[in-house]
Amino acid sequence: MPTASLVTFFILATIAVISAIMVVANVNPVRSALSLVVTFLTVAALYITLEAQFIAAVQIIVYAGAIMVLFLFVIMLLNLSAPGAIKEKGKLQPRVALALSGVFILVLSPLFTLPGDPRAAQNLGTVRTIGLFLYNPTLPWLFPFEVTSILLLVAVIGAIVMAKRRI
Amino acid sequence: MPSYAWLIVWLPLLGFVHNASAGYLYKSLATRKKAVSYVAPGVVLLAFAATLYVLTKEVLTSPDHRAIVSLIPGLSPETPWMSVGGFKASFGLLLDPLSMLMAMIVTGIGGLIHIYATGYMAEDREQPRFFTYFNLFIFMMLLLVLGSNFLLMFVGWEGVGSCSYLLISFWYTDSNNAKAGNKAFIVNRVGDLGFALGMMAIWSTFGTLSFFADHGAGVMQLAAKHVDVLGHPLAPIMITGICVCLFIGAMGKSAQIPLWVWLPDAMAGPTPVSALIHAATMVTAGVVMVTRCSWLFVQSPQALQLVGWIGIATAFVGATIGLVQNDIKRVLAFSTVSQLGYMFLACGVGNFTAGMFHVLTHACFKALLFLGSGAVIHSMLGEQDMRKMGGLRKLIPRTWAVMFVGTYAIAGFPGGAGFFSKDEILGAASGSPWGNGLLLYILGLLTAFMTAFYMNRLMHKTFYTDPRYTNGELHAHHHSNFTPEEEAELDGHGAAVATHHGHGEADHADHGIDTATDHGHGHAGGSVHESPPSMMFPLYVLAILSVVTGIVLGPTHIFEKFLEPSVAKMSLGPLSAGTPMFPETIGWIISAVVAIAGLAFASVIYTKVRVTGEALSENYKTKNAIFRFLMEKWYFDKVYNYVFITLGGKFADKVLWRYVDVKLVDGTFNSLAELVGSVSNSLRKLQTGYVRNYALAIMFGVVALLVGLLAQWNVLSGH
Amino acid sequence: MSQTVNDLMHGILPEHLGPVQIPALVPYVALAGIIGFILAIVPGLIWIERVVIALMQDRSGPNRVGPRGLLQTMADGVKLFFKEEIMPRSVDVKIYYLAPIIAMIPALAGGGTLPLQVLHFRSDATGAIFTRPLMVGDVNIGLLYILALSSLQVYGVVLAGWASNNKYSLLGGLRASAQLISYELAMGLSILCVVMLAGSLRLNEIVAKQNVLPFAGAPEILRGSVFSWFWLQSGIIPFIIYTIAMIAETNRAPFDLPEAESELIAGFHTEYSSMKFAMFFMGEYASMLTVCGLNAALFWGGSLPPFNIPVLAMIPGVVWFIIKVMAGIVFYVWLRATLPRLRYDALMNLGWKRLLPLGLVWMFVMAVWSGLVLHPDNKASAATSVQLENVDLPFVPANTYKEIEDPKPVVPNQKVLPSAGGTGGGPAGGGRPAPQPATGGAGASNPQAPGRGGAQPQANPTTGGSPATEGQSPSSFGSASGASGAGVAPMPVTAPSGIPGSPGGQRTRLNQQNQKTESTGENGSDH
Amino acid sequence: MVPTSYYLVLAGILFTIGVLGVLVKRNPIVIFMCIELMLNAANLTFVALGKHFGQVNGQMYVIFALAVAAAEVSVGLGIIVAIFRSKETINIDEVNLMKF
Repeated sequence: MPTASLVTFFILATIAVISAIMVVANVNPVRSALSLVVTFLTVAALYITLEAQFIAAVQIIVYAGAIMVLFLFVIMLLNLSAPGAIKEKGKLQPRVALALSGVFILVLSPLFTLPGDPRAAQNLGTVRTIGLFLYNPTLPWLFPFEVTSILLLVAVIGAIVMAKRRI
Repeated sequence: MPSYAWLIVWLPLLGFVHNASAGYLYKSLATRKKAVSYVAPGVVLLAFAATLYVLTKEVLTSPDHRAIVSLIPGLSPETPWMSVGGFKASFGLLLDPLSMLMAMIVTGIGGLIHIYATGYMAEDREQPRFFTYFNLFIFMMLLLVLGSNFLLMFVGWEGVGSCSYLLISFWYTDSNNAKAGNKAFIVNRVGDLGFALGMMAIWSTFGTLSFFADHGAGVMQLAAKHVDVLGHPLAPIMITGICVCLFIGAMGKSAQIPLWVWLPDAMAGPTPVSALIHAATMVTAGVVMVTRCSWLFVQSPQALQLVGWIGIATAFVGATIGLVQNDIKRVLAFSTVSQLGYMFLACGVGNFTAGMFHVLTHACFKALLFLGSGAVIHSMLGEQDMRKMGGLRKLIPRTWAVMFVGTYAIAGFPGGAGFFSKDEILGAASGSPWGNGLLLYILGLLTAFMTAFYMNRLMHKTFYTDPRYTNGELHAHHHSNFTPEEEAELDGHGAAVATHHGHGEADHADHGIDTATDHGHGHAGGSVHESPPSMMFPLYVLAILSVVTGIVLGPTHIFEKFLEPSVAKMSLGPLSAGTPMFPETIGWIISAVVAIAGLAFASVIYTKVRVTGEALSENYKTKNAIFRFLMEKWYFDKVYNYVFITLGGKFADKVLWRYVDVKLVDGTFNSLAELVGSVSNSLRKLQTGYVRNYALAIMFGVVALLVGLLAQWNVLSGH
Repeated sequence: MSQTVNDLMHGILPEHLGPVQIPALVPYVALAGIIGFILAIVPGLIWIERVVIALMQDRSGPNRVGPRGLLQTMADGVKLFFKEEIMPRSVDVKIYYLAPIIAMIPALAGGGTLPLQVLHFRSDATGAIFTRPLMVGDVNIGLLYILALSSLQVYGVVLAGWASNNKYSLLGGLRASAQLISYELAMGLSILCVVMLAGSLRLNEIVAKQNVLPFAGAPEILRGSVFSWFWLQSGIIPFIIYTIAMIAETNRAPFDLPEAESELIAGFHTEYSSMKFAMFFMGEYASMLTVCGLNAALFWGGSLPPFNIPVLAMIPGVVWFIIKVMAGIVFYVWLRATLPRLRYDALMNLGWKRLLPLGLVWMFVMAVWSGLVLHPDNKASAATSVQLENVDLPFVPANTYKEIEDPKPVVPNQKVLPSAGGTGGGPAGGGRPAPQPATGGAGASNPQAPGRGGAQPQANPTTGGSPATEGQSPSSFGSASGASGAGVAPMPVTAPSGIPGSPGGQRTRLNQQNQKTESTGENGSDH
Repeated sequence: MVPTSYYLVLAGILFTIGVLGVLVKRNPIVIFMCIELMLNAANLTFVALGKHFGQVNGQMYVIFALAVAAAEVSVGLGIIVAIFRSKETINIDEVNLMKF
């Protein structure tokens, strides 16, 4: 009898896959954006099943909350969602892409089986653990954390420079 | 004790330098010519004196008459003037009987010819240039004969070739002379190639090029010991190869069968040139070289046979062509070719000393004949065609006398120099070590007979038959190459310069140098007259010499003994020395009979046709196949022209240029360029500009990478 | 952890009532309470709002329908219910209907982690009193959860603006979402100050942290009193920032530009009619409630009475919580009645150029303050050299640090060693004992902290084999050992003998420090 | 307990869908979304493997991945806006100035 976690996993997995497909299949970018939001939320739920609570919350805040809003903003501001405006010219590209991704999956398949059994660990993803790990000077995470702040600064400046009419 | 040998060589060089810079040294042309006319012969005669001194003082006193001294006084003979890796070439001079003999010939007879030339070239404006080349030639010839190693000999060899080119085309304004000069030079070069190959072969086997070196390391010493530089026994094939190559060089230089075509055309040069270079010295260089390398030739029977047969063939062919020539100098030229054939025949049958003896005697009487003919031409105001001469016996009796002595010497009339040396060769030929001596002997006699015939024909045509020219008809063939001012200046001085007497007013319309014909004489018309004493004196000396050498050196065999140390014995090689079929006296009698028969036959024919001086009727000449064959010089020229010029030209054009150069060489590079171009063009299409194509390409990459990794991973982890 | 007076006063519930194990029911009771409260109170809120505004403007509010107009909102509801469904033509139907739902869901869900009350149970077996917070989900990222959901509210607004395919509504939608996003930042920062004080994201933890003496020698009556609540402890500035951000988040009062009638006709919900319009309103009021709830929990001591006197303690925590929430609502209405609407750029300026910098500076100040004053002794833990021993951390592979020290070739899976029974068996090099499978802590019973080494204070300080070494030698210190609390556990666990500067030593110091922090919270500090 | 390989399979599928989207769609914004999807799949793998090996490192990577993704999106969308403003269309097939 499948355990509760298996059931939740499969539900979430199917929702994620379907919404992911919707992202690609939808013609209207707003609809695909929304299905992407759904995907992000399901992935956040999956994180929780993987005991990564902090990551789940951050995922929702950053991905669903900020990035997707940015997407919606751009779509709406530029009124890009003229449906059907963009026709597929050559027929070759999609077919090749499909074939390639098929091969890709085949190639990845051996990687999915993992040696050894999962290792139990307590409060793997709690905020406290992550906090202690992130800010511990002896661990190799503090420096990248600081550098990411610079990265974000650069991104902000970049975005402004790109989007501003008159700099 | 310091040797003076270097003086022999340096004096002509000094003369050359002086004559060359005569233009700077002396302002006016007259003084310049006067100075040159004194310096040039003087230098050579001094060299002759130095040769005599060195011969007596140094060579005969040194052990087995051999000494190696340095060309440059201060240096030792071994200091290399060129050393590349293991190869060293030194400045040594080899003083031994052979080289001294040749040095004496070159400087002695050369000196006489220089004196003669001063007279002959008196009116020529370019006289200083002439004597510059003349002295340079002497210097080069001396280097050739005195050089202690093959390379120095080769330097002389090439120098002599170039001087002969310069002197043949002395009157370069006439394009025929220039072409003749070219022909001579090119044919010589072909020979020189053979010589060079021979040299390289020698170096590769004997490890050195010097003939004789201390503690037995010289080429000749090793050859004598039948061993090469590493001590291995000499391969017979190698020896034969070397000898053949060297002989090819000799053939080129001494005008033997395949490469003799340049000698008749070389008569385009002034007569002293023909006398010195194409009779006495240069052409004999081949014989000297063969004799020098007798140690090698002796060891390869095949080479000796080749030399012998080529020699006899050339002798016979030269003589036959000589019969039909009308130009006085060409007759002598072909006679030279034929006599050279005799010399090589002698070498071929192993009797090198006989060959060298004939070189000596031939140098004397051939120089005498050439100079005599020069005098005849001089007095005939440049006329060379015997058909226009005749009856000169009374007009120029002294020249006739001298010519008479020369003719009887060359014909082999008993008592003349030719008689003894030629007879020795014929004797040696009869006992040729490699068989068919009888055939050689008979051919030799036949050639001797023909020699006697055409020499006498020449004498009759020029001296005894009725004169075929009228006084008025005589006209100079040469335009003077004086510029108008110099002409005036010369006339002003009157006879100051010339040892000439009586020359008429130049009545030619154009005086420009470019229209000058082949000869430099400035006068026209005027009667036939004797040559000036400066020309006659050498003739007298040579006449005496061409008789004395024969009698003194011939029967007494002093010459063999003198030359003996520098010539290898037949016993060194596989063949044993051949003995003549019959004793010497019988040989003498036979050859005397043949010579007298030849002479008589000619005089009988030509006294009958005293008036026309033509033995055969005109149409007979044109129709008779043999006559035309001979006139065409056995079609050698035609064959060469056809084979090398036309065929060679076509081959070069069609195959070498159109195919090899254009298609192969250029083709490869051009196609390479096109290849690069086309490849890059096709690659260019990859940049479609569409982002999605690039994304697809990346995807391909990723998949390929993964497949690669997985394949490896599986292999590694053995799944 | 000693029970405070007001905790006990709430009465102690039996663990089992017949077959049912009451503590397990708590989340469901809380859920029903929250949902029911929010849905039921909304009409009341509308009524309160209209009455209060009317009173402030010296007029009497609705009084026609029902006594003093109480049924007025009911009537409006019925009206909206039967209003005709008007839908513009070229509208993106799916999204048009989705928008109000999305506006509603996050607001309701937000209440999930609000700490209503702390219930006390007497365990049948040992008779010891254990507490259970009355909240839907006591997740360790409670606060983050609420933040996340508030960031999802943007979608409702944006999609509404977009779907109604009308220029004004689009502009209104974009403006509203811009406002939401920028004030989310300010709210985040103010919350951060509180979290720094509380040291945890669990809301009941935060409330518990406010149940202390305001200052060292304060009389007992002030324990958990108004003065010890965070609005004062953290310096009033975070509260002010939070309140302003709270109002902006819900597009209310001075910041209700996007849906302002005078400006953009009704902003993003112009095209919506009847029930969908009602849904928007419900959503708005629900989010107001959630946000006020959070305000109450963070700054106003959640379910704590103003003073620690038995009389006030008698009243159950939930009531106090509701009182504080309604105070917030009244504040909303008060603002709506008095303050004029802020222009859009002024609104943005306030958000980005006033609140954000102030929040940042104040956060810095709080950091220094809490580091130096509140927790002086764990200076060591002030991000300089945190002892990780006592923290039941997930096992960290030995070679992580080894790589730092001496990059020996890493042998994968080297750490798979029988780790049963004791932390000592660390791999030779790494000294990284395998983590203690869940049996580490004796008191593993506590559901929220499975496998957490019991923070029971009674862990003896010197379980470590080696004497407490004052200074941690940096090299060994690197071994953020996964001793996972085993050290703390009462089991006679000896520290890994062979390892220099064994973690045992550090454990003791951290231990004391733990106790000190734990003493305040009633259950284990590590989450 | 859900075996980790299930998560990996799911991540693989999501990644492939993302790749497909990138290769097929022509609207750059949708391409960006697909890239985000791919990143998400990668994050999922990180977390799943982190849990499998009981290490928190996996989640650390995810945090940084999130930051990078956010930065990337902002700049990306900035570029798209710039392109749109200059060429009035963002169909990437028309944006082919780099054509040979």
